[in-house]
Amino acid sequence: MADEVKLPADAFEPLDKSKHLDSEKISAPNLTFMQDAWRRLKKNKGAIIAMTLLIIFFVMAFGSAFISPHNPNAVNPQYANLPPKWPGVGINGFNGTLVQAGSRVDAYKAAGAASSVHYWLGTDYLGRDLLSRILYGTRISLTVAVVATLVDLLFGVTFGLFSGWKGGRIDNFMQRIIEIIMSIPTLVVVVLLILVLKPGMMSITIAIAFSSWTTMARLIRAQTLELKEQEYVLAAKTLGESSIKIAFKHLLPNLSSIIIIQTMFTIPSAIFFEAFLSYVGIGISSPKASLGTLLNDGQKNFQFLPYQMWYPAIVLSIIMIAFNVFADGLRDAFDPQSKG
Amino acid sequence: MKFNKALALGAVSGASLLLLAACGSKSSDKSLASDQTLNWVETANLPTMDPSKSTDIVSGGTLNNVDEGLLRLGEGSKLRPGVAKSYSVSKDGKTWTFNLRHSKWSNGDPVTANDFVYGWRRTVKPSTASQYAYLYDHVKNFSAVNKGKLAPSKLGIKADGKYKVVVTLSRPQTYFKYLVGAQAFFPQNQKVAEKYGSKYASNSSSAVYNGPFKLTGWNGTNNTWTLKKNKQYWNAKATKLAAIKFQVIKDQGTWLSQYQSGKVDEIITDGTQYKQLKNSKEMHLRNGASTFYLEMNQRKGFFKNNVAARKAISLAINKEQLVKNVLADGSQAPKGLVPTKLAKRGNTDFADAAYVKSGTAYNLKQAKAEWRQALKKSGRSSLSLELLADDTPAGKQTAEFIQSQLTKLPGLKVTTTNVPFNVRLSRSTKGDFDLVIGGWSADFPDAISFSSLFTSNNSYNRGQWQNSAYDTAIKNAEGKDADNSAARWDDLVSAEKTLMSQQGIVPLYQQTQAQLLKSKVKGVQYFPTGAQWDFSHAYISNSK
Amino acid sequence: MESNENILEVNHLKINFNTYAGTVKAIRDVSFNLKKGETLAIVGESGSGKTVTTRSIMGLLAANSEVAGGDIQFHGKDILKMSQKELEQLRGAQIAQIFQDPMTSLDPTMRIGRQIAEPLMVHKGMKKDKAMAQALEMMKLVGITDAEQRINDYPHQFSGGMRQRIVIAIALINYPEILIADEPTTALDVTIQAQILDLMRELQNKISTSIIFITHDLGVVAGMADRVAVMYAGKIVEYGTVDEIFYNPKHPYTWGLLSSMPTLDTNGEELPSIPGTPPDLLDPPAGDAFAARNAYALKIDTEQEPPFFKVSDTHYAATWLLHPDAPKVTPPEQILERQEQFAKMQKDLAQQGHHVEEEEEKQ
Amino acid sequence: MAKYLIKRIFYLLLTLFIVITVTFFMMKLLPGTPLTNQQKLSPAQQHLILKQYGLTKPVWQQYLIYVAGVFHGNFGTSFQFSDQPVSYLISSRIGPSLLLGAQAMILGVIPGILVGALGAIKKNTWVDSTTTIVSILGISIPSFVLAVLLQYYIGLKLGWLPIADWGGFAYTILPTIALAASPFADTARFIRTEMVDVLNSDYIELAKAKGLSKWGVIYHHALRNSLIPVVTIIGPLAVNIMTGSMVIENIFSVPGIGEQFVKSILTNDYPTIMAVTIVYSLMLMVVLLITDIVYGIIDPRIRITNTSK
Amino acid sequence: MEDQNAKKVLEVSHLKQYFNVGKKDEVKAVDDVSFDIYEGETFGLVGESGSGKTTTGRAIIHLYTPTSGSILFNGQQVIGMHDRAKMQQFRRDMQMIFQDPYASLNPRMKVKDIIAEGIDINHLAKDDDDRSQQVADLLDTVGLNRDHASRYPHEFSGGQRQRIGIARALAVQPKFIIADEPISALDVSIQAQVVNLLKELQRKRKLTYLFIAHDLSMVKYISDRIGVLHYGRMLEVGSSDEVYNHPLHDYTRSLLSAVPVPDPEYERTRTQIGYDPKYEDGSKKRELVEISPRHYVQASEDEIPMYQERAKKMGLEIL
Repeated sequence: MADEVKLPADAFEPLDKSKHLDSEKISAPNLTFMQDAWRRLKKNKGAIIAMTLLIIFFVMAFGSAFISPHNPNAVNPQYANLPPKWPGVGINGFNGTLVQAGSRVDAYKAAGAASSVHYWLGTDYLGRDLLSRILYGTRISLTVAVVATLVDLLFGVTFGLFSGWKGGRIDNFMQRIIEIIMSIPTLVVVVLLILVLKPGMMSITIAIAFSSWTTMARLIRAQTLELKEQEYVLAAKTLGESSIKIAFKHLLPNLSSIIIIQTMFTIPSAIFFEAFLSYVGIGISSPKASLGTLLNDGQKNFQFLPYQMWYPAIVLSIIMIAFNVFADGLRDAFDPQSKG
Repeated sequence: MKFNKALALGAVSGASLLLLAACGSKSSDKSLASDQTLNWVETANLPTMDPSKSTDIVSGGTLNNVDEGLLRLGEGSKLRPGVAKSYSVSKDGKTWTFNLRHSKWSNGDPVTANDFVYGWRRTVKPSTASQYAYLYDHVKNFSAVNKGKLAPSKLGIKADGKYKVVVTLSRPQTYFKYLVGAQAFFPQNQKVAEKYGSKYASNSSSAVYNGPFKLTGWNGTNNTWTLKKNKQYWNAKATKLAAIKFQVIKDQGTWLSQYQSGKVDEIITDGTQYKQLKNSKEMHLRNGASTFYLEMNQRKGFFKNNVAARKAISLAINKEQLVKNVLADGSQAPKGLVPTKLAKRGNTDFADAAYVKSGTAYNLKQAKAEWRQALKKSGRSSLSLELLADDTPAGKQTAEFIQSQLTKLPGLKVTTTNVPFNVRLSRSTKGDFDLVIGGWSADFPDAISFSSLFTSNNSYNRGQWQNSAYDTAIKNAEGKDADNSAARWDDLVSAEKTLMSQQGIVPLYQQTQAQLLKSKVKGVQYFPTGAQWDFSHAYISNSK
Repeated sequence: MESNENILEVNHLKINFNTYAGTVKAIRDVSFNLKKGETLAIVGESGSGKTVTTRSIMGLLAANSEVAGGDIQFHGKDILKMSQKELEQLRGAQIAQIFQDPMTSLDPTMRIGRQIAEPLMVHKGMKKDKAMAQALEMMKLVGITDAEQRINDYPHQFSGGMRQRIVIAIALINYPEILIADEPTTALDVTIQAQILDLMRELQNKISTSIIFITHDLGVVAGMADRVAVMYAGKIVEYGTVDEIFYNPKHPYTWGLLSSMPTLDTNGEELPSIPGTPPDLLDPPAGDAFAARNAYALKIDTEQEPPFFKVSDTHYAATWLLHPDAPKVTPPEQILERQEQFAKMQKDLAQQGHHVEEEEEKQ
Repeated sequence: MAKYLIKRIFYLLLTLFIVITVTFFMMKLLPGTPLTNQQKLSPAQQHLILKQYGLTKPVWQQYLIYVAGVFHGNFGTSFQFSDQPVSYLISSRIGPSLLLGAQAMILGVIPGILVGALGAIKKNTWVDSTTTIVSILGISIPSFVLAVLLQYYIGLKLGWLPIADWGGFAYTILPTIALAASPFADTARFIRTEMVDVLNSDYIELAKAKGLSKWGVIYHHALRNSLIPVVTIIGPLAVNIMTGSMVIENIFSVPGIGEQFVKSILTNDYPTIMAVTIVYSLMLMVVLLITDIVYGIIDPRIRITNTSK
Repeated sequence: MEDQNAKKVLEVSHLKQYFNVGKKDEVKAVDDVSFDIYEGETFGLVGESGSGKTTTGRAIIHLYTPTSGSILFNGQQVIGMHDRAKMQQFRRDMQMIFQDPYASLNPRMKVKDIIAEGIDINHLAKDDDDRSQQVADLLDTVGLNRDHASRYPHEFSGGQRQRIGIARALAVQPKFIIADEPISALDVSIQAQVVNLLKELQRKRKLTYLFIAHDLSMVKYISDRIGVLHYGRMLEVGSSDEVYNHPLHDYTRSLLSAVPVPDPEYERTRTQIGYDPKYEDGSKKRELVEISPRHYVQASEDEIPMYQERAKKMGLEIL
């Protein structure tokens, strides 16, 4: 069949061995592990949307310290409990009216507010702008969550690394400690800690960090046990690398994806925890607000002032969803095998 | 012993009788619904039914409906006869004699003078650890008995026969008549109490009742219980309700939903709910005998001997706005420490008589001026204060509001700390605060219940404000003028004026409860002091 | 035992995978056939497309794969066009498979008797008791000692070799026409490997199934295969009978493979080796994919893919070296030795054939 | 097995002891007393009452008395319920909590398994996305918000189910749903991940090669293998439910210990806080122990290693 | 190659490496193994999975602390070596090449940092330029491009990675290399590249190898002497030709008979010799006995004649 093909005369000249045999060439672009993960992450639409949302929320929450429609703590009692009012929007729910004693009334008029007064998301019981409060609350919630997670990360990772690396009796003992802590329900631990430490942002942060580091420590330990048998770690040992350097050069970088993913899961659960504490009554204390305290305040008046619960709830849910979706996306990006 | 003043409870009993007659006439009309069940709500559990140990409003209120003391509060906080048909007080005001009617416990035992003697001794003796025993402090030998230095039998109460109780006081106390209606002074059935020992009154069947109702369905910790009509009660025919079902609801939103769906017949609304529902014809404002106020720590430091500073704080707080826009639950701006409608002399309300405008006024400009002066006096340019308050919704709202108001004073930074009730008490007793929001409820309808708080070295005087004129006035009211009602009135009015003009404290609001009550429910009596609700004359009407 | 009847024909199969990085052309025009009762070995490096080929025969391609062309004829039907239901009836009944890693290919929570009996219950609608009885027979057949006691054991209670026997039992219980063995011994120790290979040969004789044997180990191929197809970078580059491939290879890649493996007799300073690494199938090179590693590459190799050149009726190789215009090249020394042996074998065979004729004549 | 059990129970008791000790001393750091009426009492009277509660003794004595008490089931007397031993308080209130917890566990786990499995089977389709969104919503909405919504719309607006209170199955439905949301979401996510892993495993490949139908493969092999590890998350789910119950019981006026715990936090009722902490920890430890044992029983790999050695 | 007078670089005697000592799941991974390695030679260690060959290698290079026994490297006791300087020298003199080309390189490090790890630890580079130069030279040595230095391991194929691993080991200029199954994870066409490289390096750098593998033909090809491990015990030691051509122990014979050969003719006739582990059942005390010169078999006193008989039959010189 091949014989029919007409071929040029020089087709059968042998190639110069030294030239064409460059088989060590790598054609793929030079990508780091992180770049590669980022490339995979970019393909995951959900994760990218979630990440964008998170960035927006972070920017808005932390940017609101500088630009905010109102001072979140400015009390304006005569404008208390005003519903959302958007300039030029006539739809119920956004026009400053609410149902009072069975009939719809213009709450702004009733409060004697000038027609130029607009609260985009309404006001709370002290007449504070809810939008500013939510931004501010988001900031506090995120701060508590992020700081708690960082503390938990620092402690959990160190604990897990040490336990896994040392192994043997030390590991056994350290695992017992974790088991004991884990057999006390988290909320109870947090409550006890907060009671002892006196309620406040600091103690809530510490309490949340204290109750969540065990998960991180266990994950890191399990992974460390696996990593320390990896041949590149053994190779470093045979070269005489010290344990500390192995931890920083070999273990930590390879634990980073687990740490990042776990962090992404810890942050929302910390936000959630803070919300629970607020409900129980030992959360962030006023005039500081968190999404949890806003929700807790809002749910009391849900029947009459539903917007006071809906908006913080929506913001909280979006943040939670975004963190979860983003974390899922990161996991798939870092660990392509599990995606199948 | 001579009895100079033999009161037959003329006017008082007459009023009650009138009231009873009125009820009776209503009950005979056809509007009585067939189901005489009232559904009531408590926000906390019923912790005990032991009259000696009851300290909270839930048990106090329940006891008041299932038990009865010597006398009983009636409409308008006037006294009605209880187990005592009549009483008399000796000329020196120290010996009180009560004549008991023949009435029965719910188990059929007669209620005798001995039940009172037993109950009172039990409350006072140290092993009971009653927290309300202090109400007995005018009763002879109370202090020694309560400390275990004297036998309980030495307490100034004895039975004179089966149906006469004689009480000896160590010093006169005109308002003792109110105290004997409180639960700490209720009779207790010795047989039953001893039978159950430590389990006495720890559930509905380990106690007996001598009041209009008896308690059923309470296992000691559950969220529901029922008061059923007590057929053994001496005035049982006046009781219309067959049952009052109690339910504990701790969530305000749930409560409203339950009320709207008709599952419960009443709700004490919070601020938002009140604002929405205040025009409802079911809305009733229940004027309370409690005042909330701000105390400033004067043990040392800034507020000590600094009237300007204290005045500045008071003037900077807009109490009207606090009650109207922040609390917005029907509470009123205060006139002073003593709430309105607590005590009256003739037609003059005590609060009006002792009103000092500057003590509760709002004037930010003046406040700033006073504050500058105060700062100058203490040689400071700025100040940071911690405001301690309860972690209840009202506590938080008030604290936040006050914080926002005080921040307007030049150079003042206020941080708030909200803590549980107990913690707030501990810290304020220790003086571990700069500013603290506290409150007081009268135990009985007399101004002294408030006025006695702020004498020097009184342990309830958390701020430790000290004023010798005030101390003298109170001392006179409790001492030399105790039996002279006009002089005593004047003493108390002048004390209150001193307190307000010196701004020893800053009154914030007088608590009012805004209650929605289904219109079919009639005849529920409300008292600002002591037990809040009396159901003995309540009924469910047919008409809407 | 062999016949010329093709029971499976793979024609111009092309399969792509869509990955994050792009489209991987895993199979680039593969054709071969399988005859009844024979063992066809497919040899190649990892990533050469061996496994993908077999998965397409089982109708078990991954979700991100795409058949870009070709067909797979089995009993006159194209497997690639079969419905899910038809495929299910095929699998485990007419075509069965043995997987590489016996440690992971058994359900850890199911008793092994049940796992062996499952295909019977699925395909023959057999009741459990009867199926279990047959499973027990099969366990004995594949050499599991104390089968009666062990039928209710779980996989983790068996060693790797025993597990692979169980996997074989599962595959063979319905006497399939085709058995696909995908590196069935790679994960095993050499002594166990020998046992398993013996078992497979023995069972093939008993139940006369055709085997597609996937491996990268030429030693195993030498012992197992009737015919061999050598794959490189998603293509078959040479195929023929086992003797033709081992003793008269024509493709330089086959040369490289054979000569880079030391035998127990090999000594010397340097092993002949294939330089470099296989191409990236995300972006296969123009022309012959092997050109970059081929010491005998011609200019045309970089421009045009070589077609198959016929060596014998059963032997074809896709290399321009077989083109009549191509320069004659000298294969590596080891290959020359092999070719010598082949020539000798051919001669022997001819003589033997002659001999047989003579004998026939005698009779 | 017996040896293993004894060892585990020993660790359980040790943990319990540590929990008791730590809680006790933490509580001792806190301000507050049983005196709800403290502000009207003189210091002498206060001392008298504290003596009744045994709070005037040195802390180490109080500790020994407490520990001895706990092992006899005596947790002291509640500060709120002056006549009720805390042990009675808990025993009389634990029923509704356990009932709700059990119902929520069932309502969470079973639909969670179904939804999670469905997501894994239909991986990367709209079904998967939908189930993922549903399960993420489940963990994204605080249970007290969900409770308020259920109460308002289903209880009040539609009037289908009781708004609050306790007394019969109908009363348990809304709180159960509110409590089950989070365990449902957790289970669904867990099962999905497990099942995706299982579906990628070699033995599923072999099962397919046997000619089992898609659902046959799932039913006989994938489901069983991905269900076994669910046992390991029962403990965390129980914690979840305990946490949720504190809030849910409050909103629905359920007479359980969660509600009481919140109340005791707000009133500094330390004997109750301590006791509930101990009871919660004990419950969790028992759940963890049982799940470990059950896991050993249902997973043949673990079972054998336990019995053979 | 074999030089009777060559210096013993490594002397392993009665090495025991147990895991989980005293527990129920005690594993005797290496159980009383003794052998010597001479300067410049390649000693092959063969055995099936679980035979303890990797453990032996790791115990020698001090990754594990042996349970008992002695390991002398250049006359120095390695077990329990505490002197920092000596330890560092040991770490430089002895290096290891690992089995899995995917697990043996830290995926988060650039190739140059991987290779330079030993240089950094031992401060072998004067400055950054020197370091880069050394890395480039090493890449050259193992046949990789210099510009590969800034890439990450995942961009390389298995064979290339294995060469990076070799470069890393070479960076500290070792004298002795333990190659732990360095080619078993590689494709056939790549294996030869690596083996050739190892051989070339040995020649150029005068290296001594301990070559661990389960691929008998490759071990045979590369090794001067071979030790056969089974269940943690050394069954036979001898020159590679002798062990392969004249195996004395039943296990060695069985093992060799199982090796598939890429020769169909041979395969058609090959029969596997079964193995009955009666010669290592633990009922007797067995030690390595020199049956013929430098050819040792594990035997008990009473088994020696039997092995001598075998050796005689094979035409070996008997001691």
